[in-house]
Parts: sequence; C-alpha cells; structure tokens
Amino acid sequence: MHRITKITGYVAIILVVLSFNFFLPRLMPGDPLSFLTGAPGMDMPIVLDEETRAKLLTYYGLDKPLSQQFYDYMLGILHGDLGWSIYHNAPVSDILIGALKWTLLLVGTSTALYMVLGILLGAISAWNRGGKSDVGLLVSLLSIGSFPPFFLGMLFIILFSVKLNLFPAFGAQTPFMGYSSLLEEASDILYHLFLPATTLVISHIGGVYLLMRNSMLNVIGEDYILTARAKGMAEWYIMRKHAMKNALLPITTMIALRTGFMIGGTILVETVFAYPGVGRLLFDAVTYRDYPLLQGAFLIITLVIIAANFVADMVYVQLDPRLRHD
Amino acid sequence: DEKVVKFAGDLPGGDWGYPSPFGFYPRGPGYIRMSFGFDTLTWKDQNGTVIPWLADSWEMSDDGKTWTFHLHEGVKWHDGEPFTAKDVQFTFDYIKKHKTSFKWFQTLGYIDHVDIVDDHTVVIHLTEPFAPFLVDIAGNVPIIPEHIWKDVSDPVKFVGDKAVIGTGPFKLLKYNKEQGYYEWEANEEYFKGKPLVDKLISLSVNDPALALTTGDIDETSFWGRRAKAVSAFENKSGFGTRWGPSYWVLKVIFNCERYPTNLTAFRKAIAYGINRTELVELVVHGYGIPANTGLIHPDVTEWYNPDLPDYEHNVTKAIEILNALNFTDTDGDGIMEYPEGGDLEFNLITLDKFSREAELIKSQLAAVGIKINVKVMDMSTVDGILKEGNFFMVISGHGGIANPNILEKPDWPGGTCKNETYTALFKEQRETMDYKARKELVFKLQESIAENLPVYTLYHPKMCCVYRPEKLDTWFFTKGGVGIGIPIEMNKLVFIGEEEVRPAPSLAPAASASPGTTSAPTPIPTPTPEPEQPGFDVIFAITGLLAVAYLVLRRKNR
Amino acid sequence: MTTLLEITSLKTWFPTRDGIVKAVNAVDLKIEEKEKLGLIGETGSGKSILGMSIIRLFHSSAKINIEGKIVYKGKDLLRLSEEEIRKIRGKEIAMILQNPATSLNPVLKVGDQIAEAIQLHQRLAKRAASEKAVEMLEAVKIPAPDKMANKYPHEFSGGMKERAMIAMALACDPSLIIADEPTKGLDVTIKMQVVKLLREVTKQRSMLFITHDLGVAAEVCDNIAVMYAGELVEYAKTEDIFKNPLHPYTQGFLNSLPERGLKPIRGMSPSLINLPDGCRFHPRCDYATGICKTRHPEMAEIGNGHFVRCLLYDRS
Amino acid sequence: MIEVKDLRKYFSSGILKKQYIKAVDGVSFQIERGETLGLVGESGCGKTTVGKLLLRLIEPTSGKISFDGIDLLQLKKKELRKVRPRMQMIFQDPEASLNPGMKVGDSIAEPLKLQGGLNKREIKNKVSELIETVGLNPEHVNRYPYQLSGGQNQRVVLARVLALNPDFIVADEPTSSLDVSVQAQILNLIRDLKRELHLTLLFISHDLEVVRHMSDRIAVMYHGKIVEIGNAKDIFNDARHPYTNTLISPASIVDIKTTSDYHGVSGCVFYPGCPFAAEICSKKEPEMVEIGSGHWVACYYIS
Amino acid sequence: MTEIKDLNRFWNAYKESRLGLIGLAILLFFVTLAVFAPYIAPYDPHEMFKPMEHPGSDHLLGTNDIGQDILSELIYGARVSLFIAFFVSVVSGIIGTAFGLLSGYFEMFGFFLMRIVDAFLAIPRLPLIIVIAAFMRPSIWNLIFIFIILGWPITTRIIRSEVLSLRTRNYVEAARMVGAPDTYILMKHILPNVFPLLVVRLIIEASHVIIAESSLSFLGLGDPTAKSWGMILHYAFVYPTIFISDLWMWWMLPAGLCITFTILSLTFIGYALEELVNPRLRGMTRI
Ligand SMILES: Nc1ncnc2c1ncn2[C@@H]1O[C@H](COP(=O)(O)OP(=O)(O)OP(=O)(O)O)[C@@H](O)[C@H]1O
Ligand SMILES: Nc1ncnc2c1ncn2[C@@H]1O[C@H](COP(=O)(O)OP(=O)(O)OP(=O)(O)O)[C@@H](O)[C@H]1O
Ligand SMILES: [Mg+2]
Ligand SMILES: [Mg+2]
Repeated sequence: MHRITKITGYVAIILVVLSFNFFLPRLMPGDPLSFLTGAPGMDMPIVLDEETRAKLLTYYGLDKPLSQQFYDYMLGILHGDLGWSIYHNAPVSDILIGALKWTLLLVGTSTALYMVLGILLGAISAWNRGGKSDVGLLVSLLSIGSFPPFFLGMLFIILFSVKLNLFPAFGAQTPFMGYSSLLEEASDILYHLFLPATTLVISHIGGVYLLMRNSMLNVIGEDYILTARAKGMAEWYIMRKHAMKNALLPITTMIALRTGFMIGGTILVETVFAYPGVGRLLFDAVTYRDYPLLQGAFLIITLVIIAANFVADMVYVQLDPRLRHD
Repeated sequence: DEKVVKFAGDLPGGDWGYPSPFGFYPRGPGYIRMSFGFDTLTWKDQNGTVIPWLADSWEMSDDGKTWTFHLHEGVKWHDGEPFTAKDVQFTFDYIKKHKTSFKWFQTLGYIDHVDIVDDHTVVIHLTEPFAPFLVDIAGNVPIIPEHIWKDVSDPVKFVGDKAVIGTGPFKLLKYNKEQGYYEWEANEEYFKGKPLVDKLISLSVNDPALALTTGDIDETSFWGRRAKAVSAFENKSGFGTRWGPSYWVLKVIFNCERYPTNLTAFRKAIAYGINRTELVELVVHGYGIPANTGLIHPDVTEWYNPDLPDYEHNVTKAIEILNALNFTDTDGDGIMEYPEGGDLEFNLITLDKFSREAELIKSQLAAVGIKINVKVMDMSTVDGILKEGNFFMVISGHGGIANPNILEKPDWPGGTCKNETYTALFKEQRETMDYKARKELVFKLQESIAENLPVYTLYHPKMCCVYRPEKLDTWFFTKGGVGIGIPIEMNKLVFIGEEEVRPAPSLAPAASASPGTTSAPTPIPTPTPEPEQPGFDVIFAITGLLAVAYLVLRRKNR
Repeated sequence: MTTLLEITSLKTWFPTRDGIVKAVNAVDLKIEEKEKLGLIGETGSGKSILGMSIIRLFHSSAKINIEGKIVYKGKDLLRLSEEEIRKIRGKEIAMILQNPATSLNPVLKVGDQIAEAIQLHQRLAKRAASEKAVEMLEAVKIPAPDKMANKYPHEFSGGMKERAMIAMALACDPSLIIADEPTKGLDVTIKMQVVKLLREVTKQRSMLFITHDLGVAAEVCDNIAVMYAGELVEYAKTEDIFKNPLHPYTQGFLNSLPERGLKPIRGMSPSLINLPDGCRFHPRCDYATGICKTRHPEMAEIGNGHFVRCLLYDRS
Repeated sequence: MIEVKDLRKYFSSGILKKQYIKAVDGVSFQIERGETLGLVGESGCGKTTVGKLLLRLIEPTSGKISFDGIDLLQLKKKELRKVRPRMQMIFQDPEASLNPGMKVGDSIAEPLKLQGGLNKREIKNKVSELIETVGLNPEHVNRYPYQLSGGQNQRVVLARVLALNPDFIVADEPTSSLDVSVQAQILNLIRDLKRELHLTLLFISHDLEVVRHMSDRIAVMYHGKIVEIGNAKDIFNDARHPYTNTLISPASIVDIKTTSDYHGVSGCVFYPGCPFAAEICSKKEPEMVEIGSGHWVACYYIS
Repeated sequence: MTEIKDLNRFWNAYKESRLGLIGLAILLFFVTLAVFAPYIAPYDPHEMFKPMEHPGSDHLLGTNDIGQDILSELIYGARVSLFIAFFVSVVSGIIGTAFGLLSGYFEMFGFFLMRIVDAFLAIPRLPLIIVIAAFMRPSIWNLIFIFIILGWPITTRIIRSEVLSLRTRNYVEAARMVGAPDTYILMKHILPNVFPLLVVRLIIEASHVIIAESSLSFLGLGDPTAKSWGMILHYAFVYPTIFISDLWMWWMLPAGLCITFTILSLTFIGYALEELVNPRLRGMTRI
C-alpha cells in the first residue's frame, strides 16, 4: 500500500521535474543559439542573419510550438533518447554517462566512507557519552564539518598539492598516461580521487555522525539494551548487535536524501578540483542554455535522488522487520 | 626521446569540442584545436602576412570575384590519400550546403561556386567582390577530404577517427570530452616538414599558474587582470614569458533608441565621465591599454586609425554637456535630474566577470552626477536583453577587433544603433579591393564610431604566454590574430619551426589582405614581443592617489 | 534451606543535579534457595533499583554509588569486576524487565534473542543454541515454537512477549530470577496465565518478584517484603502480610485497594532526595507520635519471621 | 441522558486497498441521568474510542448518539461548541492532558475564559474554588504540570473538567497510571463529586475491581462489541458471558487462545477464544438477549 | 520543552552546555562585527587603495585585487552574510511554520501541501539554486528569495510532523472539549509547543543559508556587488596567483574562516538547543 503511494509519488515528482526543467529555461531570457552565434563576453562575434538562425532553430527542433517540443521531449525520454546537446555537440546521454561515472565514483566512495565512519564514530561517541572520546569526537567533527566544502578543497590544494606536493590538484586521471595495467590505472584514479573525496567526506561526516549519535543516544535508553545487558552480553556486542541496528533505522532516509543531494551538490568540489562531473556539466548547461543537456542533467540528478530514496526505503524495510510484511 | 608539450588555456574548462571542422565550439580555442589537424588554402605568419599554405600561389581577377589557387603538390591526407583540387571543390560545396554546421559560416555567402582546372588548380567564384577574402575565407575554411565526407549527411554528428582526418601537422590521438583532454601526435609526413614536437597535449586545469609551477603543463597564457600571474614567473629560471596583444575589447553598449542614451551628446558626456586609465590600472592592474574608440586594435597598424578622439576623462566637460542638455542637479543631492524631472538614474547591465569594471564606472559617473545601478546577469540573459533592446547601457566585450569585418555592427551583440550611411560605408569598404582606398574607408568607419559613440570602448587587455623553454621556445603571438583574428600564441607555425615555412619574399603574391596588387605594402616590422613591465610601484602610487582623489571627490559630493 | 543471596545494608544512590537520590537506602534482605520473595511498595520506592542493584544492571547513562554487600553463593557481587559480573548475569541470576513491549529488541528475531544468551553462557554452537531457544519457547507454552522463534517481537501479542521474556530468563537455567513487574500492562486474563506460568517454571528456583499487584503477589510468593522510600518496612510470610499487616504503611496500602474499600493513605510519597527525619512514613501515618519524627526505627522481628520497621512495635 | 444506538467506528488505513480496523462495531446502550456506567474490556477493545465518540471528538462511521434529547451527530460545528461544555472527558494520562507550557491555574481557567461571561476576578475566584474542591492547595495554581505529581495533575484535570459544570463525564481509565494509594484518592474524589454534583458518568477501565466500585451498571466490551451489560451486582454475581467470566475469575479459565485475526470472523467475536464455542458461534453473530431485568447478554451458550 | 517558555529556566539549562556558550560567544562576536561595522572597520570596504598590498600597519590583512581593505571587507561581510542568513531563516521559518501548522491541523490541506513539499524536496537543492540563480539577476534579494523558496518546505515538514503528534495530545482534545475554536488551539496550545523545535530548525537553516550563499558566490552566481564573505572568496579564488603565492593566507583564509566559524557557532548553538529540546539527549553531555 505504502509502496504504491510512494511509487505514484515518485512518478509524480519525476513528471513535475520534467516539466519544470522543460519550461523554466524556455521562460527565461536568452536562447541556446546565443553561444553558437557569439554571445556577450565571448571572443568571436558572429553575426547571425535571420535565415541561418531559422535554419539552426529548425535543426535543433526549437522552431516547433512549445507543446510539440514538450511532446517530442517526453516521447524521447520514453524511448530513452535524451536528445542532442547543442553546446557539446554530442548525444546528451553520452555526455551524461561520461560525467556521471566520475560523479558516481566520487560520490560513491565518499558516501561509503563518510557513512561508515560517521556511523561508527557516532555509535562510539554515543556509547561513551560524556566521556573524553565522546567530547573529543563531538567537538572535532562538528568543527571540521563547519568548513564549506569549497573552502576546504582550496585549503587542501594549498596544503597537499602546493606545499607538500603529495596529491594532484586537478583532474580525475593523469592525462593520457597510457596505463600498463589495470592496477596502475586504478591507483592513478584513486590518487586523483583522494583530495576531492576527502573534502566531501569531511564536509559530510559531521552530519551523519551527529544523526547517528543522537539516534544512538535514544536507543541506548531503551529497555532492550538493558535486557541484553541482563543476559550478560558483552558491551561491544550489545552496541554492535542491539544498538546500532536500531539506531540506523531513523537515519537511513536522511542518509539517502543526503546522498541524492550530493550528486548535484558536488559541483563545488568539482569546480575546485576541476573534476569532471555532473555538477559542472549542469552549470555549463545553464550558462549556455543548452536545453537538452540541462533537461538531461536535471533528470539524471532527480532520478539518482529518487533511486537513493528508493534504496533507503528498501534498506529501511530490510532493517525494520515491522515493515517487512506490509 | 619523445618530445611532449602540454598546455592549458586561460579560459576555464578544457573541452573545446570535437576538433573536427564541424565539431569544435565556436570560440577561438575550439578553432585552434581544429586547425592542428586541418589546413586552409592560406595562413598567416607572425607578422600577420598572408602566406601560402595548401595553395602555393593565387591570382585574383580584376573584378575581384574570381580567385585562382595553385595547390601545393604532394600533400597527403592523414590516411595517405593524396590531396587534390577535388577536395577543395568538395569542401566549399559541402560547407555551403551545410552552412549552419560550420560554426564560422558568416562569410560563406560570398562563395558562388568552385571550378577545377586541373588536379592542382581551383578557381573560386564569388557572388560579389569580397576584400578580406584571403583571410576570411581562404585562410579560414578548413579543407576536408572528399573521400570521407562525401557520404556524411549530418556533419555535426559525424565523429570518430575519420572525422579528424585532415592534412594538418597533427593527428588527433585521443579526445576526452568530460575531462577536457586532447592528445595529438605529430604528422611525420607533413608537407611543411615534421613538427617540432612529437606529442601535443591540451588539458583542463583548475589553476593554470599552479599547474605550470607543478609541471603539469608546459605552457599557458594569461589575459587581462589574470596576467598578474605572470609576475610570478617573469624572473624565474626555467620559465619564459612572451607578451602580446589580445584582439579583444571591452565596451559600453548604448541603447540608441531609448532616451537619454539616444542623444549622442549624452553618450559623449558619459564617455568624458569614464576614466579609462583608471579602469586599466585598477581593474586589469595595468595589463591593458585604453581602447581605440574606433574599435580596431592599435597593433593592427594597417587598419588602425590613430587620429580618433579619445574622450580623455574630464568631469567638468561631462557636466557641461549634460547641463547643455538641461540635465542639472537642482536639488543638490549630487544626482542630476532629467529636464522633465526625476533623478538621472539608470541600470548598467553586465556580466559577472565585468562586475569590477561596472562598479568602477558607477563610481566614476557618480562624480558626474549620474546614478548608475549595476545589474549583473549571466551571459544568456544579457544576450536576451540586448536582443530585446531592454537596456540603457551594457558592458560587454568581444574579440575579433584585428579585422575590419568587426566594424559591420559596432554595437554587437546589441542592435539598437542603426546608421544608414555607416552601413553603406561598410558595404563599400567590403567590396573595395584596393588596399589604400579600403583603408581610407575603414578609417572613416572608425571615425564614425568614435564620433557617434554607439559604443564607447574601454580597454584592450594584454596577453602573455608563460612556457618552459626547454620544452618549446618558439611561441609567438600572430599579428592580427590567427585565422580570422584569434589572439592566441597557438598559431600552428609555432610547432613547425617558423623559419622553414616562412615564405621567400618573392613567393608572396600578396601581403595581408591587400589582394590583387603587385605592390605589396611594406612589410610591417616584426614587433619584438616586448615583455612589458609596468613599474608597479608607480602604478600603485598613482592608483592610490587616484583612489584618494576619488574619495575626496566623493566625500565632497556628499 | 540454604541462603542463596544475602544483601546487607545495600545503598544505591544517584547523585544528580538537584541532590542525591537515595533510591535504595540500607536494605538487608535474604533469599533462600527456591524461595519466591515478593517485593511490593508504591511507585518510586526503589523496588526496581533494588532488583537491578543485585546484578548491577543500570542504564549506562546513570551515575551510581553502590555500597553494601550482596553475597551470592559466597561471592560479593559488588566486588566483582565488570567481566565477572557479566558471567553471572543471565547465567546465574536472570532478570525479567518491567515492560515486555519495550524490552525485546524489535529488529532481532525472538529466537535469536533467546539463543544469543545460550550461545554465550553455555558455549553452544549457533545451531544448538537456536534449538535450545525453541525448546525454551515451548517450555513457556508458546504455540508452534519453532515457527515463532523466527518471528520478530511485533508479531507477538503482549502475553506472548512476556512469555518470551520469561523464556529468555530461563534459557541458561539460572538459580535466581528477578522479575520486575512481569504482569504490568497485561490484561487480566493474560496476566493470570503469565502468573501461572511463572509459578510453574520457578518451582526449582528462587525468584525475587517485584510487583504492584498484591493479588498476583499473593498467588506467587512465599514471603513478601514491603518497601517504602528506599527502605524495607515489613517482611513476612505472604499470608501474614495479607491477614496481619503490621506496618501502618502496609495497612494503608492494602486498604487503598478497591476490593478493600478504596481507603487511601493521606499525603504524598516523600522525595528520595530530602527524606523525612525519623520514621520515613511519619508524615502520612495516622499513628505517628512525637518520637516518630525524630527516631528512625530499625527492622525488628515481631515473631515467626515477621519483621517490621515501626516504633509502634518497638519493644525497646 | 445518553442514548447510543448501533454506534460504529472503523479506522481505515491504506489508500488503494483500504483496511479497516473495526474499533467500535455496533454498540448500543443508555445511561440514565445521575447513573454511572462502567465500561470494561481488554486493552484495545475500543473503550476509549467509544468515549471519544460520545463527545464527538472523533466522528463515528455510523450510528446515533443522543445527549439529553439532542441528536449530537446532527449538530453543526458551532452548535456543537455550545453543547460541548456540558460533556467532558478525563483522560488516562494526567500529564498528557495538560499543556506542559501552561501553568495549571491557566489550564483550569481556560474553559472559563473560552466560555466568556466572566471577568478576570470572577475567573480567579472560580479557579480557587475549584482548586479547593479537588483538594489542591492554592499555591499549586502557579505551578507547571511537571512540578506536580501524577495524582495532583489528575486533580487539576478534574478541576478543569468541573469548571464548566458538565452534566456528563467520560472518565477514561483516570487512574490506570497512578499508584494504588493515589488511585484510591482520585477514585474517592470522583465518587464524591459525582454524588455532590449529580453527574452522569461513563467510567472506563480494564480493572474490574475498580469499575465495580465506581459503577451502577457495567458493560463488558470485547473487540468492539458489547457482549454483556447489566447492573454491577448482576455482572459480578451472575455473569453469563464466557468472556465476562474470564474477567471476573481469570484463574478459572486457562489459556484462552489469543488470536489477533478476529476481524475476519463472521460470527461471535469471542468465538476463537471461547471454551464453549459451538458451530453456530462461528457462523452468525449472537443477538443481545435480556436475561434479567436490564441484564443483556450476547451469547448462544446462554440463550 | 517547557523550559523554553520559562526564559530563566531555559537560560539556566542552556548555560549548562559549554558548546552552546562557545557557539553563542562566537556568534555574538560576528553579530557585533556586523552591527557596528562602520565603527569597527578601519575603512569603507568600497574605498580603493593600492591593490594587492601585503598585510601591514595600514592594512592589517592587506588589500585585494582592486585595492580594497580586506579586513574592512570581512567586517562588512559579516553584515551581508548574517543578514541573509537570519532574514531567510526567519521568513522561511514563518512561512514554514504557518504551512506546517495548517497542514498538520487540517488534513485535506495537509495532504495536498505535503505533495508539493515532497516535490520540492525531491528536486536537487543546489542544482535548483544554480538554475534559478543563473536565470535571475544575482542580487541579494533574489538570493534571499531563492533560499526562502527552498527553505520553507523542510520547516513545514518538521513542524507538521510535530503538529500531527501534538494534535492528538490529550490537552488539545481537552481544549476542544471545552469549545475552543481551531485558531485558538493552534495559537495557544500547538504553536508554543512547536516553538522549541522551530528555534533549532531556524538555527540549522541559518547555517545552511550561509553555506549556500557562499557556495553560490563562489560559483560566481552571487551578487558581485555585495560584500559577502563568499564573494571575497570568489574574487580570491579567481585571482591567478592565489595558489602559488602567499596571498591566500590573508585573502582567502580569513574569509573562509569567518564562514567556518559562523557555521560552527550555529552548529554548536543548534546542538545545545537540540539537547534541551530532545529530552532523551538532555544532560547527556556536559560540554
Ligand atoms: N538513573 C537515575 N538517576 C536518578 N534517580 C533515579 C535513577 N533511576 C531511578 N531513580 C529514582 O530512584 C527511585 C526508585 O526508582 P525505582 O525504579 O526503583 O522505583 P520502583 O519502586 O521500581 O517504582 P515503579 O513501581 O514505578 O517501577 C525513583 O524515585 C527514581 O526516580
Ligand atoms: N486514530 C486511530 N487510527 C487507527 N486506529 C485506531 C485509532 N484509535 C484507535 N485505533 C484502534 O482502535 C482499536 C480500539 O482502540 P481504543 O483506544 O478504543 O481501545 P481501548 O479499549 O481504549 O484500549 P486501552 O485499554 O489500551 O486504552 C485499537 O485496535 C486501536 O489500535
Ligand atoms: Mg519499577
Ligand atoms: Mg483506552
């Protein structure tokens, strides 16, 4: 029951987002041809006569009435065709996949890291509440979590790239290194991933830590923890087996939401580290009014968010037996 | 040992599109990357002289409508196929047919048809005489292989190994769109000789200065205010620097259809009110020059009109003009009122990147009594606003000012300033094949701009490339810009070794864009790219003084 | 009969911001083998804390001071290390907590919750422990125990949860069970079933039975101790308590039951931070005399195992 | 005073596939003026729901409630607001019945203020009067609920309920969260007040002993239905329904099968757990039959 | 909960939290900077001196690319950043609370409103901000508008779920029983009890807004004429030699630290308040 409402909800949201990002750019000043024909502040002025302009509009299907465009766009999406990027001059899906793989790598690794670390530290902190380790963790994690990600990224570049020269300051790979083995390639990618991922981990870990800690504190007061203790179970066992599982319940959804939001939110880190990714792509798409790409990027980001929610729901159901048989 | 040179541009992002003639993004760096793989009939050397390239020589008919090109023999496409006149004919036919697909299509309308005389001779027929033909068409249109493109119906969507087969000095090895990486290898068989480097790599970096110090790149260039970075390399061993002009101008576009900016006198008052020297000093830290009020860059000596008024900063004069127009400050609040009443106050629209300039102009005009509200918007929005004509003043900039063609619409990308005599003058210029006569007309055009002020130009930034000489030492800026005027140190001659390809003087049938005449204009002496080092202290002292003066003035106004 | 557990002058105090909460204040108590001892008293009198003090089982947030002696089979439980007391918990002394609805972990299968203790204390393999857990569920009369072992607490009814709690307590065959209000919140009918079951399964064991419900206490216990404001005020055989309550508090307590006429004790229960001087009950006592205000009475045997802490009976 | 006919309340859940919880499923009874009706039954059988329905705090699915001749369910919102002060409810948990952010004096004064007609002085006097009636000290007026004990809070609730001189009060397990001795205090108080103020009472509890002491008549509820209703004496001395019997002497009946799935049962609601169940019990719902004066039972075994 | 009502008691409880006090002290510091900027700042932040001066006696933190005193910029930056943060959190708090109260109390309205809220929440926040910010003129008021648009749904949701639980509290039913109208119940019984939660939410939202504003400025979508900390960072970041010289130490670092410390103070305060509001957490950590 619950699930059907959810799914209708998702579909509705996707529809809203689709129409939103179809109509919004078209209602705003500027058109996608402006960059093709030279826009303010660009280096090469290109004067466009009416005839060429009309031809270009036809070429990109922008001369049709809005309703027709919308219909085509929806139809295209149903066929899995996201259109042709005007600025990048390539299929939107190819561009998106190219960028998404980096974003997912970045978001994936950092999410996995900050989640595991945040949850563990939160649990440990709550378990020793009031103790030295708790206070230390709380203050330090709240503090480092207060750094805006882009600022942290810049500091990292200065420290690790400029001063210590330990990690590369930009890019996702050493350009055209010609890897001799898969291992070499992987390590090069990880090498480049380190700073951006660390930035993301640090700027997100505080939130998860705090959520987990609060949730854990709630759980620790529960009677079943006492029961477990009454059975003579060891403390660490109780924490792991009895407390953490329960404490995770209320925070799965929050974590999923965060993960979803990170997909688009990595743009800051992508900008600082010149890391190829969806955020940057979206930013350019907005700048150049590249309607098809903008639509595609937004759709993908929304889909990822919805997928993250969906996964969270599934995980939630898996974690909470009370929901399993509905 | 392989010689690899890595470079990154100054503009953000490294992806300039697929380097095929139909895939590159329509901005300078995109065309340049494409030009590594594809050649044109003519090309420009460091001095801006038109030199033979795929064509060894050419002749123009007297009416200026027919051009005969004698092609270089033995040129081969990257795939080994021979290059012939048929390819040239095919190229022009194909590009004309797919006019919207080739991004720089503006001039294609002049081509009527192309005839083949023999394997190595083609005749290009124009619809009307076109003075800048040698640069804007012959030196711009990349020649593509017929055997590959003849079956391609949508060139924009044609990518892959075949799409980048040209005759150029480099073959594209890899292109990574999302990371903005390009890799080329030298074309060993290149008809102008083997390039100096074996591999050329173009990257996208977050901070070029940093990448240069860390050794991630061997060359980059800085522009305008960012040229400040050069000071970090100027006396550093292992780095070389080379200064050049950027054929770029920042200008105020006026709305000539809206009161009060439709009044020429009013525009002049604003021109007097703006202190361009201060702009150059403060905003670009001296890495620029006050602009030619007639748009054309002063370095382009063959077209630049040096005798134009430059509206030197003069607040009194500005106020006088305004008073004469019945704008006066009646209520003593430091802001003038319209003759009809109401504060003289309007918006100045600009892009994020020019917000510092806008702020400065705002304060300068405040001294005159004009209240400016700065509105910063994104590129496409400003474009929309300019097209709608919904503005008073816009600050915007563009390149291409080495080429008289730019004078066609001085207020581009705006469109409110229409002047029939000016348009006629421009058309006449374009069809005048005689260099001197044309030059005169171009001078007149510039005068008209400087007099009527549809736009008021602000400054031309300087450019500097910083490089590691041990990798490559041949970088230069091309006078008048590469191709149709791209101000960049990446003329492909740089990679070939200038001397080898510099034409013997006798071979040069025509210099620059002065076609058809045997009397070549005296070659312009090569301006040694002098590393200009403005005395910082002086500048800063002046700046400080100016700032103080300005503040004192402002306080007074309050 | 031998003594299984002997508590001497146990004090469990909670230092808090507002003062020290003297939840258990010098309690002496003995539990014999196979004895079922009832502990009654009003809310907040320290019954649960007394029970929990025995195995030092507290919510980890609490700050606690425990003093006294709790000798179980010759060992003083208060002197044991945390590791050692853990070996006692569940194995030797099991506790059934107050509220079955919240005392079972909602995300673990009931069978596993029973089995984990077995696995730990009896060093059985997982499989064997699970089988044993099913046996335990069967012993507490849960229908289809093998199926129910694989279910989660929310799939159990209230009565079944309480049975599961009992099964959990019995799992390692402890000598002493501390049952803290095992029937609270249960419906009358189910309550009686649970009581019956408890009686059955503790035939061979000792039990400390903490309750509010006098009817239930009467059913289950051999002896009853009455607690007031952190102290024991009366201790006697069950029948004696009901037939012949001596302490005014016990009398008042019994009289406020509906079936005995709903006659309330006047006044309010004292704060455990500022205990009244003298007899703790004197402000509410109808028989209080001047001396009650100053003299703190001692527990004294009135006869035949009937102890009371009241100056009325003080022969000295 | 109160007449309830075939009252039903189904809670639904789910949007596409509705699931109903039949919290109250066809309940009928009357309460005479000045009478106390006790309502007993196991937890979750719908007692509270009946109480709330009587006051129209929740809307019934169907049925009829008349209060002093007024058809409650026909009333518009405004009219209802006028009738409401005459009927009040005391809830199980005294702490939850008071706004934690309001001083208890304000809580007691609130109904008076809302009712209008009194000035500040009069309200203040009335409040102190009420405080005294329920046996609190005047100093308690300025305290917050957390500063009072459970029993004291329940007195505050009582005072608040009495503020409007109601005719009819639903007392929903008013003492189940209290200690026995406090319970006795409150129950005595309610009984005394009832006598003094001639209140009509619906007294809900799962504790039979308590109900016995408070009520004139008793209704026994099981899974949303009333299975037996009669005078307190009759119910205790002459209980007929098997379920009532299990309540009165729980030890006598062992191991009634507990089943959670009683909603699907088409016959007698008690059938799955009844030791005397016959075939017919599973097929058809038994009717209420009067077996003595005012003593009604719904059971085939009896009739 | 009740503690917030009783200010004295609330303050006494709040004082217990050392984190909360530290947070408050930091915030007060920045608020003081913001309020008294004209008296504290050595110069007008728009005044131009010699560009790119290193820190010295004239300019404690040097000057920026166009010669403005960086210290003065920072001090005035506190105004802009804090103003945006507090304005947005208050306005979106008011809107969110109003909608939260109504949607929690009136079921039908709530159902529809929640669908809208869901849609808002499913749309990725930062990308949406980027899109809207790019389309609208980047001015402070537009930014404020965007942040409010994006802020209220979360508040609404939090308030609503609290109202849903408060609504079934017995004291609400008791008020209904004595004939209290809906508005009275909402204002008198529900609003005061959601208030503590709201305060926590406002604090959190304020820190989100500061991050969002600085992020947008950093991306070049902020108001370039406003002197916010994010804008200072933006100009520093685009400065060509920021990474290869020491400039970052006085140009980038202080602005970044200002943002960081403001967020830190809000986080600490939020944490301390949450500890007060959530009884389970109360008194858990005496720091
Ligand atoms: N961690 C603690 N910190 C401070 N005081 C506590 C703590 N735990 C319990 N108390 C206090 O100790 C007293 C005794 O509590 P206990 O739970 O033993 O009462 P009880 O007799 O079991 O009551 P009930 O019948 O309600 O269960 C109570 O007043 C309680 O408030
Ligand atoms: N608002 C509601 N929504 C859905 N189901 C409800 C709601 N209120 C009550 N119920 C269900 O209706 C049934 C009867 O509830 P009610 O509260 O009337 O029982 P009760 O007899 O008062 O129980 P208790 O003795 O535990 O108070 C229960 O199954 C309960 O879960
Ligand atoms: Mg207890
Ligand atoms: Mg109830």
